[in-house]
Amino acid sequence: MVLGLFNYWAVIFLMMIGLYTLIARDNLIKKILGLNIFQTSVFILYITMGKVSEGTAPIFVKGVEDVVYSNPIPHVLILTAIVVGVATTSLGLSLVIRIKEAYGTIEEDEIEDGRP
Amino acid sequence: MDDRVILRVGAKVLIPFILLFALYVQFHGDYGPGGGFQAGVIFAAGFVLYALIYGLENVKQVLPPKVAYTCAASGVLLYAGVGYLTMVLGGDFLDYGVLAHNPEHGQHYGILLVELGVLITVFGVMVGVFYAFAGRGRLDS
Amino acid sequence: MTHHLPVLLVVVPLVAAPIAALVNRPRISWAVAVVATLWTLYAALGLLSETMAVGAIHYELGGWVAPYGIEYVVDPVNAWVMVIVALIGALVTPYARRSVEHEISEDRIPLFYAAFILCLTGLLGIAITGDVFNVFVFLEISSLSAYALIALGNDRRALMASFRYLIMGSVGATFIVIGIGLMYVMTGTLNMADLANRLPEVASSRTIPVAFTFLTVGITLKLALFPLHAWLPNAYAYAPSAVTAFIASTATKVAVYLLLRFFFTVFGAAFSFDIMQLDLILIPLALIGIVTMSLVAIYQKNVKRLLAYSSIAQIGYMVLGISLASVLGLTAGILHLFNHALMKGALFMSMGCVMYRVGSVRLERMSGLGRSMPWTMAAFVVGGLSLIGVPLTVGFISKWYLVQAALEQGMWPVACVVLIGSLLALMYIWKVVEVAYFRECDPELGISEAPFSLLAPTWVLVLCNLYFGINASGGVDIATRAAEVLLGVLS
Amino acid sequence: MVEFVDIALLVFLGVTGFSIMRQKNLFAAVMMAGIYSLLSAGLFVVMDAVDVAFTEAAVGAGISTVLMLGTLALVGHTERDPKHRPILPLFVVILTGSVLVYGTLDIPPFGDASNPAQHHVAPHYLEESKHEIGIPNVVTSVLASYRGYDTMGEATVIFAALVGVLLLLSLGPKPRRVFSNGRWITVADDVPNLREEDTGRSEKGSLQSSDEVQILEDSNG
Repeated sequence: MVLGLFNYWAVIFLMMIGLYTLIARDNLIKKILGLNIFQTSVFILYITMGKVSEGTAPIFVKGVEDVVYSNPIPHVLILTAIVVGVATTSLGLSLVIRIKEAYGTIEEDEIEDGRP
Repeated sequence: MDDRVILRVGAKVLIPFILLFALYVQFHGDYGPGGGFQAGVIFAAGFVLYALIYGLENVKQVLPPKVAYTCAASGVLLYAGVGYLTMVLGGDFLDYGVLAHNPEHGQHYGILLVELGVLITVFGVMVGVFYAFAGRGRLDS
Repeated sequence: MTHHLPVLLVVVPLVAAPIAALVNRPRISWAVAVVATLWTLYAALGLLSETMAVGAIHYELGGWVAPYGIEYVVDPVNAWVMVIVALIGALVTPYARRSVEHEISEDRIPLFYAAFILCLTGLLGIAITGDVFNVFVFLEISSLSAYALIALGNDRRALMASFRYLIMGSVGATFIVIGIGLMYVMTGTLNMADLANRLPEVASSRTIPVAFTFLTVGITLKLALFPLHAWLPNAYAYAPSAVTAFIASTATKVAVYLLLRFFFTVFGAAFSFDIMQLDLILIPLALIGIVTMSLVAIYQKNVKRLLAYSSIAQIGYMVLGISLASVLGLTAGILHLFNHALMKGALFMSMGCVMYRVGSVRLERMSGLGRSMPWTMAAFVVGGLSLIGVPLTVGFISKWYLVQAALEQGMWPVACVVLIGSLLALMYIWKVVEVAYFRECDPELGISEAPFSLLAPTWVLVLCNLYFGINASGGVDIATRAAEVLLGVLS
Repeated sequence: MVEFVDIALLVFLGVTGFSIMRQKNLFAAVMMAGIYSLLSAGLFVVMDAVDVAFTEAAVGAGISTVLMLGTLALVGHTERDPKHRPILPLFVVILTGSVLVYGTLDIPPFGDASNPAQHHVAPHYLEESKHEIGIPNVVTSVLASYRGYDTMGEATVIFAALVGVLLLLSLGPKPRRVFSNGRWITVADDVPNLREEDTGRSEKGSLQSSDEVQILEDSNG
């Protein structure tokens, strides 16, 4: 296998881009974009775990036997996680709209009075 | 509005096929990629496209928000209802095997029903969320 | 029926939520919520008594055997947590009717109850499941509805608090997902009992400690343990009163339960504390949290915020008990789960009464309330005494066990910090008492006592504080049993 | 060949992610995020997760992007320059990343068929689902039957999201400030703007009786 752990490390790099955008940016939309990148990269991490080389998608085809299938469990988990992700995104975006209406800005450091 | 003839005609042609494709994805989910969730999103996309081209008010006449919300709630109820039904028929919660004499057939029925529940919920939620976002910030809504 | 009790505990409220949304009438939605919460209380008590009698109860969802399907497992630990959640839910719902009518616009009320029931469903689902990915799904059900509920607060700061909670909560949940993934790739299973069997083989690898770290960080984000608590104070302070009362006494408790479950059942005490040496990190964090957060609480002018900081300090006590990793320490931690829910529930509910009549919970607006709202403030005082840990209240019981557990291991400085925490609690509770009882109120405001439907649930909790403080043996028995189950002393 | 596609997609993903982080124009950033989703969908196909790819393309590049654009229309689409140097975030991210890299050192290499994840529960699904359920798509079998309870939870999660979005956007008092014809208009309100900013005034009329003292205290509390 040429790739070895390269796939994992590339995915970790992607995750960290998302996490960094989420923590470091003040703009609330940017934070949600960062969260999306972070979550999508975790999805890639899971799917990477389930890949079997020379494998194929886990769908049986009549008359085709003796094939190696990739692991279906990570696929199922990630289908669920994608739905959860879009649910979080839509709720977060509606909060951003309400914050803009209430404060007139979506830059976190301009929204001073929310700070502890 | 008249300068968007291509968009309007194009959408009119496309939308039926989008909805049809959604149903294909739904019912072909047992044999290929697809299933309730993807079908629900695509079905909702048909209505979103309609709203983008013909305006929010028009699509609300075709599909009132109340109907979308009802879909979202009843999909969850349908899914859980299958679980209750299997319990009444003597199985564990969501044990589709008891839905028919042959457990394998029971599994087929069960999966068909719950996928339908997911489709209805996802469709209702996606359209409902779109209405909420598109309707905000308009003085007239 | 009894066979299906574990799943019915969760799916009855799960179905009640869409029904409450569909009927779309404030009173009827409320009634649906009352029925659902009473049912969960009945079911949770039933499960607790059954599991105390016969041991662990397993329920296979979809009829698939354990590692292939999802299973529910009830043992004294999670039955205890579910009783806490259901009890608070069953008391907050009747309380919510007038409080919510007052604080939330009428067209929102039906969906408010839908979100409220969903939050309850999610918390119960986390507690009962024996499958790690199922934990994540129900965690998100409870979190998403909690974000929405918090954002309904009347102050615009509630929106920002909710958004912060959403970001922090989602990062926490994603960390948990990473941890689950790393465990899965090394073992090939998602079932907790199965994981517990298969993890020791691979525990020496470098992957499992990392999975453990991510799970711990993710859960501590959710439970707001001291340096990761930033989302909590404003979320509790600006949420609607009923929501604060519910979430403050349940959500963090369920997160603490998750910590217990992962540390002791999935990874095992030997791995968590001997190999990972978790106590070296958690005990100092808990101690610093107890002292600093209590100090911050003293300087708060908004009483709900004050109580929120006190909650972070109290979470320190629970984590402290867990980190001692002895039967006595765990008993103290598990007891404090219940006791803290009772006291914080009573305190936040009395603040809801103040909010109802005064329209604010800022300290300077509360002068003289001891005379104009005697029952409300009396409830606050008893809850406060319990928080301080005065004998004859539940707070005393958990502190007593905690100090004993610390002394048992010769950690007398830890015991000292616990006592200092009590002193600090005395100071911040006294601040409120002083304003309410020893300052004149403005008679022109014409503040009267809160209505009965708010006072009754509050006082039920207050009486629980006293009852379980005087007659502690029942609770202590269950907590000891739960601690023994977690440590594997008793199977 | 597959490895080549895999590496290329990962590189593209890295570049896209990096430019989303740097991009100050939120409109562009959202479009890039759509591209990010499409690229990851491509990667999912390469790694045999066709169902996941389908969903990611429909959700990430479809619904999410539509919602993001709808939001941008309401909140504006430029990001202000950051004021502070992000040293702490950088530290947190580097720490988290290195812990994860350390954790991967003992993970079975990519595509390894002897990976324990491929051996315990998964073979049961791949071998038995033919007889137990009889549906060719194993992902559907697992999703709807073996782990059907998770899927019910998933349906409940998005239902909860709808409840939340409706509570926040569709119901409740009318917004005090709305975006109309390309600009923000403050809808007529008897309370002056400054005052409502500082009191955190209630949306419901009944709690309006906050006096001036509280306003000052509140803002530094």
